[in-house]
Amino acid sequence: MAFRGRETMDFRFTEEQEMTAGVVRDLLADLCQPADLRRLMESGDARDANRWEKISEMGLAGALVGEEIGGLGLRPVDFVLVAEACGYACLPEPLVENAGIALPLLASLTQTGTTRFVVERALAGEITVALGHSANPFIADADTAGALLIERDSALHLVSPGDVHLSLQPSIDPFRRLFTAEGGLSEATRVAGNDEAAAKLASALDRGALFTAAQLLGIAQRCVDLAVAYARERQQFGKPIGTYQAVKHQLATAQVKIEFARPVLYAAAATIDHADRYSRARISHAKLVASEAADVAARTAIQVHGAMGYSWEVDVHFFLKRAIALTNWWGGPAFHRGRIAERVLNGELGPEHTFTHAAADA
Amino acid sequence: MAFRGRETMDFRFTEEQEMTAGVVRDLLADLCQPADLRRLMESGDARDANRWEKISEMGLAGALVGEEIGGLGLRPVDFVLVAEACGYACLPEPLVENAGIALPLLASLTQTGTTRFVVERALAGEITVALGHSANPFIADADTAGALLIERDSALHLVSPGDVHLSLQPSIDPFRRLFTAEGGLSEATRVAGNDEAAAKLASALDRGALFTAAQLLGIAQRCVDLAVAYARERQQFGKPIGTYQAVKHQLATAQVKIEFARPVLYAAAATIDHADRYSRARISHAKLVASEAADVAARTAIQVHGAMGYSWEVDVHFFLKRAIALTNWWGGPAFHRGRIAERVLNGELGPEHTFTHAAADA
Amino acid sequence: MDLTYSPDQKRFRHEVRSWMEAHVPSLPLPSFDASREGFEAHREWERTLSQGRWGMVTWPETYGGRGLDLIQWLIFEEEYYRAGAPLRVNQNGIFLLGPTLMEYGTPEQKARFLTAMASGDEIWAQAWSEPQAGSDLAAVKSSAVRDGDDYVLKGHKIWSSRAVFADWAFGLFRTDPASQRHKGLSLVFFPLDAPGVRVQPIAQIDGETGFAEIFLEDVRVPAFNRLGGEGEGWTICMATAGFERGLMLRSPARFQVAARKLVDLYKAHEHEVEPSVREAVLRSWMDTEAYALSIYSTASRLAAGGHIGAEASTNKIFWSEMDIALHKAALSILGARAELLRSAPEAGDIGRWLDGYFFSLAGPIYAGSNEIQRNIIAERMLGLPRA
Amino acid sequence: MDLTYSPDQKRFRHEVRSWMEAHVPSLPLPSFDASREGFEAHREWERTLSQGRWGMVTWPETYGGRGLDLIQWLIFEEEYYRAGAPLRVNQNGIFLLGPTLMEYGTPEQKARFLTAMASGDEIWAQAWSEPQAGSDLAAVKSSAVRDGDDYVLKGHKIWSSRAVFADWAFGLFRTDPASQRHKGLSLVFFPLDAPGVRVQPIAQIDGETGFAEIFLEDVRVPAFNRLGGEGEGWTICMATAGFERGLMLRSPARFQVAARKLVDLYKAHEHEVEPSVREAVLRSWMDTEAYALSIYSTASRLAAGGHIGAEASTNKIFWSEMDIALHKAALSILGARAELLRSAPEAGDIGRWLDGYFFSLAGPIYAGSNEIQRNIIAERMLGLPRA
Repeated sequence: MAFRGRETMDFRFTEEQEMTAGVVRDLLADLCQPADLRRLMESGDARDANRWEKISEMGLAGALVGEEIGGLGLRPVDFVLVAEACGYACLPEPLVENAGIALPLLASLTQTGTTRFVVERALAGEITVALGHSANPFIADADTAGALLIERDSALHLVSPGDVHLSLQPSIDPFRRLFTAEGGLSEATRVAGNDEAAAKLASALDRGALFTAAQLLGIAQRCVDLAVAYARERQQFGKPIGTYQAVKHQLATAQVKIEFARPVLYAAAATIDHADRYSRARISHAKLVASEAADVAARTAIQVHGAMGYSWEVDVHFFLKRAIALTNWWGGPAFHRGRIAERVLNGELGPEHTFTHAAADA
Repeated sequence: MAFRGRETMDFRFTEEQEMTAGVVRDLLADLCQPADLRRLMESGDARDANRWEKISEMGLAGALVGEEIGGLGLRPVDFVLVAEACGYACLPEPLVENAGIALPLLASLTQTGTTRFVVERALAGEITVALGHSANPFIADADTAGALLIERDSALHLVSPGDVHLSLQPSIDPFRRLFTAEGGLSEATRVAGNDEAAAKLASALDRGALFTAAQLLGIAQRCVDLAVAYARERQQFGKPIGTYQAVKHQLATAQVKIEFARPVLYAAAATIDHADRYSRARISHAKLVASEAADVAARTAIQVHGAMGYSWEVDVHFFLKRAIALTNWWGGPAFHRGRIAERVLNGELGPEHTFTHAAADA
Repeated sequence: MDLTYSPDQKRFRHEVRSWMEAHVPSLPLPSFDASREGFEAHREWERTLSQGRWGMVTWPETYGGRGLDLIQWLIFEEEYYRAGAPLRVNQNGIFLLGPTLMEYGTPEQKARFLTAMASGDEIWAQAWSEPQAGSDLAAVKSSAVRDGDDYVLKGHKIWSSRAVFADWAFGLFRTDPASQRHKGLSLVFFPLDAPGVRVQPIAQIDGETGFAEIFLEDVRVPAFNRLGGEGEGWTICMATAGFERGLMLRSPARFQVAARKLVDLYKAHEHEVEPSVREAVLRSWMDTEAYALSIYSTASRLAAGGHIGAEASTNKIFWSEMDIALHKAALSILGARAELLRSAPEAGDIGRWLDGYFFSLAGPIYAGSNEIQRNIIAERMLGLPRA
Repeated sequence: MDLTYSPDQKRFRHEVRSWMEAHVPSLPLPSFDASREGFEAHREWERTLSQGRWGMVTWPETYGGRGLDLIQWLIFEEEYYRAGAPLRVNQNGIFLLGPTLMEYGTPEQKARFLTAMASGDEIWAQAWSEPQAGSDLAAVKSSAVRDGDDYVLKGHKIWSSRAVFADWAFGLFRTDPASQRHKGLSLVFFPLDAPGVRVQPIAQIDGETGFAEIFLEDVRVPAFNRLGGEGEGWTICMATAGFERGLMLRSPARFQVAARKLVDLYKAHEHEVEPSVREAVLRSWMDTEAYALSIYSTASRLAAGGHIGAEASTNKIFWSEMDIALHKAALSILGARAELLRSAPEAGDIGRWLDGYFFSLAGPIYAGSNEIQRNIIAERMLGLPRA
């Protein structure tokens, strides 16, 4: 039931796509405000049980899983706005990593009894699947996952978290639960050999980079929004600091970065399935510029907040930390610039090739 | 008679150094204003005869030539403010190239009848010497020179401009007269073999980079000064544009660049004679940051002048063009960054090594 | 969201491509700003375009257009720049004034002016700025005094692009002498050869002309030459500025071609330059792509009935800064040759990068300085308070 | 211009080096902002310094100093940072208040406060900001009402560094209740354990405290604690700000050590990172050197009787931006490990770069935001008109 486009060059999201994202946005606006983040942090819990239940009830776990095995059969372009909303909210729970990346990978493998069982439970929202992909040195949310899907020597293994040794690798972002895993993998845990795994791991990397870019863009916009709200209220020298050109121009500069990362992100989402040098470069482009937009926006927000930006008492720091973490998640700048170089130095260039892809007849 | 310092760590210029530069500054303020540049350009002449005569009368031609052969025996640090003043004025005539670089090179060679004759005439201000150094693809002011000192296969040759074939290579800077030279060199024209030439060519390159950096710094300050003068007068929306924070902050940013290029330049001038990796890196550092300061200042000045900056009618364009040309003269950014890398990756680092040099016992 | 051209769009692209291949002059035309000869060669090209009905493809057929949508316009532009076709000497007319005329003109005005514009018979200059009114356009002092069925124009315009050789100009004039700031202004057209008009070229940093000052002394034009109502000039002018900054004036294809040339230049000198230059080159490619995608996005939205808003300002900032960075990257590859004129024997493949760099420096200034654009973004898009 | 140390200066360097080698703790002390224990360990270090008469080498011997000049101070700082000696917990006292006391204090005040400051017996917090007075310091509302020989302090201070554990604080108070803006303010000292003082730590982005809010309710201090005349607080405070931004607070050696560590980090990972990282690393080295040279230049000028002017503002902008860039370069080398806490098993050689980065982000904000500094440069150094 993938949301279909309009069958001609059209850069707008469909109403269905907008609606799905709108529902997630509304839910997170209700349940994932900075006060909620603070509460979770103080509780020491990994997840906000109530919020995660509400998210699970939306049935998004199977968003990108094929309809033939119980998913919604959506495409990445149908999910990109959801990922952006997760970034905007600084969501602690692994909606993007689970539904956007790990689960569709697991579901895409040749199914066995074990994999089918795990996929079914995950689709039902009973468990999450955490992914150990070679693009990342750590596995996020491994401890709360019901199953770990781990790449080792280019093959894929499916194990229970209890069967491997997990070491917590604490992140500056209080909501990122990173682990390294040792042991527990064997011939018996292997669910895909090298031949099958290669293309599917590559595809997971593309989704990972794409949806991480989306989250970074959401973070960037949130930082600008927080700073704008503050600049309208905070008075210095007898007027709101938002009246000063220095503040205006810094925020305008950050917004320009966002405005020109956004269409790249959406184009990357719309063309990811081509899985060629053109689509990969677009994804990498999106990841790079979304990271940069988040960096500039977060630092600008800190600066606009003045001393306050340096404290726990304002909310910017949550977004600054997430931005730092995601910049290197699913490939850092060097990796993605390398993919762009490959496309620029070896691919077709020029205005007629904006939408070129390997299979295109244009 | 080199102007002596105060025999202890002291970053100030001596009174003699300030005075020499002051005289040059005053002369150029009188005779080398933009109106004078326009007049020279319209005349089509290579030099302003009156100005050049006044400059020659100051006796600066032999500034860096040893006293034993009739020069003033000054050190580069005594000349750096003069070079800065030449940049500030956008001086068309080759005071820096002749007195600062070419002539001291020629005078430093083992003297023969020919070289002595040329040096004497040059010291008397009758001719200039133009230098063809492998660091530059062109020879500046070759057509108006009385003699050409040309590096070829690591040896040095002295020839008359009439004995080689000169091809004009027109520059965007109307006052830069660049040439390539062909033919005319032979065993008979050689005035220094490879062994003698190597160190002296290296030393000329250091002086070239140093004094070019000085000119770039002068250019940068002039651009800021021109823009400030304009911003105080020009009205938009009912007040001088200099009252707007956007204009203020751009100019402040340019001035900060200048302020932190200046001490590097002066330190480079003071330590050039060490001729080691430390002094070379300092010179290269000065060249890089002076280029950047000139670039930022010139572009800021264009922006502050609004549409006017784009026209011949305001003066900024003279400085913009000179900055573009000098950025690559006596080594471009890649060359100089390479020398800095050599020092940073292989030399001593840390706060106790700010003034370290190979011969230091500190 | 569907980023695949429809079969019709593909057919259209091939149609444009074939026509361009058959008609684009094989040698570059001489500059339209440097000589009358170059200007007339470009006028000839406008006529050729017009004969193929390619003068302005989005205009209705009545005025010489094809009534195409913005996506087709983008495809047209891509093929136009891909073919290396000449710059549009009539861009002030077709991109700036044209859309405004279409919206605010009377049927008689449209018939009179649009057709001649599309055909290349009348080339237009803009006359926005005045010596004391640059980014602050509301400070114009030039006046248009009503006298029967005519206006009598008086004043001094500056930075008028194309005015040296063009046929007509449009500009703001104060029709109410007692008015202040943006009240009491009207948009009026005048022929550049009318009695009382004196055009004075302004020499530019790159040595070419292109811009001019216009001195108007009792220039008499019929009231028919006023676009929109008396005193409505400011509103109309703001709409025009929207078009200018927003979409039409800087089509992405132009920058994408520049980025392709930059990549070629980089490949030819890859081993002589610093590794960081590679990043600058990739950045320029990324930026031109982002700009193209952004314009496609806007075009899709406009096609569905949307309006262009503060994104006109984000576009202006983005392309002007991108254009400078792109040219700086090229100059850094050229190194010591960057300062040479193209006539230099050693110029080699220096191309027009230095000219382009000087031109790019004007980008953040004209069509509303980037300082003004940042104010607009902060106030209208982000909702920050006015000072 | 002579950039060679004199024999005396070299001897002095060796003297400092020997002493540091003998006294600097071999293990880093725990943070003075994170715990009372760390704070007291640093106080102990201040006492050790003081016993060696290294507490504040530029102060007169009467107050525990050595009466040395600024070049010697720079040499001392170089050796101090070279040795990896602890950060100065009393920097608010010795670098900010100390020089001001020296200039404006009565002999009795100097005797009372300077000696205890140099000895480490009294550690100082600053209390500049208030909730509604950040960069706009003249907006302070806290009051000091004269009552006989005392002042009674009331108000709310914020962003007071060291206030959590320190002994004393200094701040601006409105001594004339009818006054506006920077008139009617006085600089007053108060003990942080005085009745009516409540100190509330502010949690920072890096999880440490360090800053605090101070609530003052009818805190009674003798008039002796007022520095300078009543109502002269603003003038004196501006002088202090000059010292803070100008020279003392951020000695170049600190950044040069950071640059050296950055180069080491780069060398260890040279083959894993993008070529452009090399440029960022070289840039950081260049900037820290430029900063050091600039301070030497200023020190030479001051030694010859000059005064520090708007260059205090250029320094502030330069070091704060350099500090951010330096830490960003380090994070880019660390890549995916950059987000780890040092306690992570995989942390490896990540060091304190992330902490340092967060700290660097405060640089453009405190001690007068960089926006304010740019205004100062534009108006006082370049002579642009005030708005």
